[in-house]
Amino acid sequence: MTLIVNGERREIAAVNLAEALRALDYGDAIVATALNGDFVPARKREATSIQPGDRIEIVSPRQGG
Amino acid sequence: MTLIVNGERREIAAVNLAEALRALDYGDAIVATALNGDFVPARKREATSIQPGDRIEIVSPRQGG
Amino acid sequence: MTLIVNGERREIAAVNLAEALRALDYGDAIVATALNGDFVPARKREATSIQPGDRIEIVSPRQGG
Amino acid sequence: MTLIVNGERREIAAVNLAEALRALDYGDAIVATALNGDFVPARKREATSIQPGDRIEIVSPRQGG
Amino acid sequence: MDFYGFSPRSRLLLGTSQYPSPAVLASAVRASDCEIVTVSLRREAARLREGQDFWRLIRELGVRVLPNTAGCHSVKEAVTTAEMAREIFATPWIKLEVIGEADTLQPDVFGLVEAARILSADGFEVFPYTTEDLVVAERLLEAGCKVLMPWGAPIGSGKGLNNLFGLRAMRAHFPEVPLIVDAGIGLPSHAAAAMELGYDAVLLNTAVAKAGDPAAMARAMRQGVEAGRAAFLAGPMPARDMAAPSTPVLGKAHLS
Amino acid sequence: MDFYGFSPRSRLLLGTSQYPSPAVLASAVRASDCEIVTVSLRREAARLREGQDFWRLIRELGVRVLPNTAGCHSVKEAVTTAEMAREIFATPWIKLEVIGEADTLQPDVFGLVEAARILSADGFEVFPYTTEDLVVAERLLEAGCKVLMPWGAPIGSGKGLNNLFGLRAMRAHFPEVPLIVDAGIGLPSHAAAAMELGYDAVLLNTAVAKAGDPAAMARAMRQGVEAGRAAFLAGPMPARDMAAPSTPVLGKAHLS
Amino acid sequence: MDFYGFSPRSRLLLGTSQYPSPAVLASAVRASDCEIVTVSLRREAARLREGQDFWRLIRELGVRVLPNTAGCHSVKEAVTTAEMAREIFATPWIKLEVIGEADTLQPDVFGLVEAARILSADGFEVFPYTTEDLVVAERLLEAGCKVLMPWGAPIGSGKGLNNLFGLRAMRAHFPEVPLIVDAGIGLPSHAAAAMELGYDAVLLNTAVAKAGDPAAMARAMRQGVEAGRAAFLAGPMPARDMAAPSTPVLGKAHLS
Amino acid sequence: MDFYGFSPRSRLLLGTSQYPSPAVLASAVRASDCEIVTVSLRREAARLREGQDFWRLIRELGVRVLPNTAGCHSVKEAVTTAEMAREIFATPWIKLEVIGEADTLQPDVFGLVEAARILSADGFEVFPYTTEDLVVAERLLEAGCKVLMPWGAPIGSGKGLNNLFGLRAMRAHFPEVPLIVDAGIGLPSHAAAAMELGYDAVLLNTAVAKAGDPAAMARAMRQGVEAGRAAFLAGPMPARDMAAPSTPVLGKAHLS
Repeated sequence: MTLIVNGERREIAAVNLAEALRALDYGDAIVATALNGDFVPARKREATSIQPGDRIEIVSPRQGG
Repeated sequence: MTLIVNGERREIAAVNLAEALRALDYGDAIVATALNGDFVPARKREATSIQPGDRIEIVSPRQGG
Repeated sequence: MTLIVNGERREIAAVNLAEALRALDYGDAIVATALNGDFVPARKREATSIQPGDRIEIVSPRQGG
Repeated sequence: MTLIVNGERREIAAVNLAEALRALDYGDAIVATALNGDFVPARKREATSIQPGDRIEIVSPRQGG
Repeated sequence: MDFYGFSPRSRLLLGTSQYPSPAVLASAVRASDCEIVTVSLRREAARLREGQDFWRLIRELGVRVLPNTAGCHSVKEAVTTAEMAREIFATPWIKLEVIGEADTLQPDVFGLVEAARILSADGFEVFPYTTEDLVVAERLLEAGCKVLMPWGAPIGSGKGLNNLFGLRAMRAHFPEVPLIVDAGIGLPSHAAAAMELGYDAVLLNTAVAKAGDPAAMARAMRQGVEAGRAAFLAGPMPARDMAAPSTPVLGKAHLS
Repeated sequence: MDFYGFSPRSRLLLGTSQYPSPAVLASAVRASDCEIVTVSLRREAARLREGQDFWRLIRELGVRVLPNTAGCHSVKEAVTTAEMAREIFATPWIKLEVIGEADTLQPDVFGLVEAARILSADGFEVFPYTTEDLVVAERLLEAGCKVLMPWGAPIGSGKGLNNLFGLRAMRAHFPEVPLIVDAGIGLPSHAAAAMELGYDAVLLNTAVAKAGDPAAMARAMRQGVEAGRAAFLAGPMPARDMAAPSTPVLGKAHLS
Repeated sequence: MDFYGFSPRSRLLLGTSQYPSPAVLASAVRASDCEIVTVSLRREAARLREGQDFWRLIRELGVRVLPNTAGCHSVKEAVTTAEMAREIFATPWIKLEVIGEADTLQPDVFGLVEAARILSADGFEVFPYTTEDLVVAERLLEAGCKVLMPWGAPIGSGKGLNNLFGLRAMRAHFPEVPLIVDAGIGLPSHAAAAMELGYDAVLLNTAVAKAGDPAAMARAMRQGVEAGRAAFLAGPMPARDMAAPSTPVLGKAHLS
Repeated sequence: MDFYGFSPRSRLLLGTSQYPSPAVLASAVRASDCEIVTVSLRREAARLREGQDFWRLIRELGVRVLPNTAGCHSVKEAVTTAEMAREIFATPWIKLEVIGEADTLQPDVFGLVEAARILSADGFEVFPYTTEDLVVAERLLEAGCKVLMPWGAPIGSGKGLNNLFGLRAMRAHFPEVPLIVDAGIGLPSHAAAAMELGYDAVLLNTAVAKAGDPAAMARAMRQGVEAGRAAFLAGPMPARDMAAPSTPVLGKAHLS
């Protein structure tokens, strides 16, 4: 189905957020996730089902002031 | 009855705010009034009944910065 | 003879500063004069003889801060 | 004879500056000297004769900013 | 410059407090040539009737009054005071002060915005005494304010413009909003500096009232405000670090 | 205020250089209401006779002239220039500039004192362009100067008062000597600040001549000078760190 | 100094952004001797995995991280960002930025207080990036903040302390609260001045990252912070207007 | 940095006067890590011999001494004092003070240049205590000085850098001459600011001697000087009026 991942349209076969991350090939990368603007903790990704059109944000540590 | 007028305890015989002002001898002085912290317009003073212990504030123009 | 007038080489026939000013066509212009760096008052121009190579400065009022 | 030593009147028997310093009991103290406002190097103290009323300044190291 | 439909000629607003006498106050107001003075409400004693005399004096001066809510620390107090002021002074104008801190008398920006919203909705024309905070300013405009009055320095301090950068940024950010520097002005050079920044007007009180000669200081402040405004409009030269000869170098005589 | 026997009404002195046109110069001088303008001497070409027209213009303005020795870097140059100026302008007054450094156009205080001594001895009435150095000032007074003109900032910089401390100390040190801040003024608030320090007058040029509207800026400077002087005389309040309520606290209604 | 139970030895906090390279960042952090660095969260691309390398670098430096919510303009954004940061960085600390205006990057004090309340209630330890507004500061403390970070000047401006008066008042008003000057520091003298006011620490980034030699500037900032703190504790002399001889006058030889 | 052939490691010079006790002086000198201290000459009483003990103390500290001519108001006094100092301290170095005014203790620039010429001709290595006057500086260099020591503010005032513009211009005008800010420094931030301007060193006394804890303040001043110098060498960012995000904007998550 079609998801918006970090602002880009992607075609992914997945029923929950954890699968989506695997499908997107993030493997064991240290990332945090938000679904449609709400934070989804790592431990809840399996239990968090996703729908076509969902907006997923996947972030990681970066420089900051 | 006993009222708190501008912070001072006063004994006054009056059933409404207008009477109270007269009893307090304000006559035609230009003042604005508040009853228990709420503004009471001049035109509503007759209709505003007062109870023992009511707090009445009577103010007039003064210097300001 | 050759004089340096306001920084420019000029050929003038004159024996004193007053003649030089006339020869230079200053007529009745309001000017002050210096000869070789020294002030020469108007009243002394006739009496101030000049030599070839003399430096004459002729100035007039101008904007100033 | 009478000398002005560091601003104070003193009675001293001495013919030169070196003797005066000894008479004043400066012994081997590290000091510099001036006679009547002029510097007198240590090596010239013996050769510097003094007169009644001479002003002698005797200074030493001190705190400074 | 438009204060809720009124366009004063004078860009100086004057407070009426702390003068040695009513006569001195009157002379200072006249000397300032101001058209707007700030006033307040205080408790009236039936026998004394101080307020009646003061009010007569002000009316005789023929100036507009801008009533304040000085000393109010809560939204409720400020709103009730504003309502009483509107009735007595018969004007929708209110200089809204919601004081948040006793030492600096700085505004409580939270209470200020809330009170401004309530009063604007009720038909008041609010002149909020605020800080140079741009976000607070935005909120005040959203609340319905059409004039802003950032402080120059704490009330009565006479320190001038404590945060020149902040005031400059505020002017740049709100080119169209009437901005009045309120409080902190101690000298005409402070008032002129505020106007040179492009501010529309200056409101002050203590510097005039507490001067040795209030009327003379009022006149001086008036001139400072006019000077600063005129300079702003005249297009000042840009400042530069190095010198530039004012007298022409060209044509200088060689006299050595 | 006494400048060698002349006591002007106006405390602003204006330079005549760098204006877009003679007409603008004239309008600025009139708008400034000044009574003293600075002028200089430059080489005159027989054909052009620029100087003649300029001089006519100045005379028509009915102001006193204070000729300067701008651009002179040596005592000799300055003295000769002064002598020529005295003849042409028929005045003993001379604004004595002995420039010591090109980037800041600061005075050469050594040449300045020497030239001041020579000129004073010769009957000139010297207005020395100097720094805020108190010892130099003492020497200038010893040399015969009865007026001192410390700089505010480099000529033409428009930076205002670079050394407020030094200028304040100078005023305190010479309470009786007429002191004029000369050079560096860029805005009316600068001029007002100089007068608030107790200076007797301000001399400026570039800030007016280079303004978008010179006449308007001249008027603004005049007001700034008047405002600062009036404030100085009116006895300003002392500045304080903390706030002090302007509106009386006593009698405030309790509305909570 | 106690930041939610952690008492760092170093009073300098350093940002990790804008360095020419990771190696330069590392050398600057080491040179600064700081124990706390700020970091952020940004989108991670599966292939690039930039974040993984950056995070490894930071962990190797052995410093605590203070994640920020930089760039968030709404409470919701800031809160969600904080939640993601807490999971990734495994710390309850959050430098809370709710930006209210683009030109100055000043805080939105309304959103800031609201977000601080939500996050504090949720167990976060909030370091709010705020202004010198005392009332906002009170609200932040009520919201649960135990540290405050007022700005010195706009982020990245390097202007130093724009409102010295406001910062001094804030320190006086909150003698017990850990106060960190965050943003605007451009030079060690700025950092020292902040500490001399009695501030507990300084947080900066651009001045180091954009210096010609970031590591050297980091060391300089560290020294500036230490110098200012030491001076504050040492009890500085009071400044005075007039001079006072340092060398004793007594006992001076008379040599004239 | 070369002071007549000596290139100190430390850029802080310390005065030895006004300390609570010799022991505190010693600890402050050590804490400052300075290599040069200023000393003076005063009348010695035969019985007391104060000077002998002081001199022993200084020698034990293993620092170079820079004798001053403090309190001298005439060229003659200063020259004779210098001659006595050279004999006692066995050094050609002399901190030349010719005081011109009692309230500010400012130099008499005329006497200063004359004395500098006499002493330089006689083999002295002169460190003149001067102002920021560029022309005076030129004369001092012509007189033989190879180091200049402009004041920051009046001796003992602790006001810092009164004329930042003048000091900046002086550094720009004499890029090669060793310049030491002498007098007026009250806090490490002042010392750092002087070094950030590019000055070579700082000389101070009162701020350390009169601090509650002189040794701690000496250490703080040392750090301030080092910080300012390091920043100057590191190439500081240019200051800017508007803000610039330190945290990257790119890649920010969209969470609304």
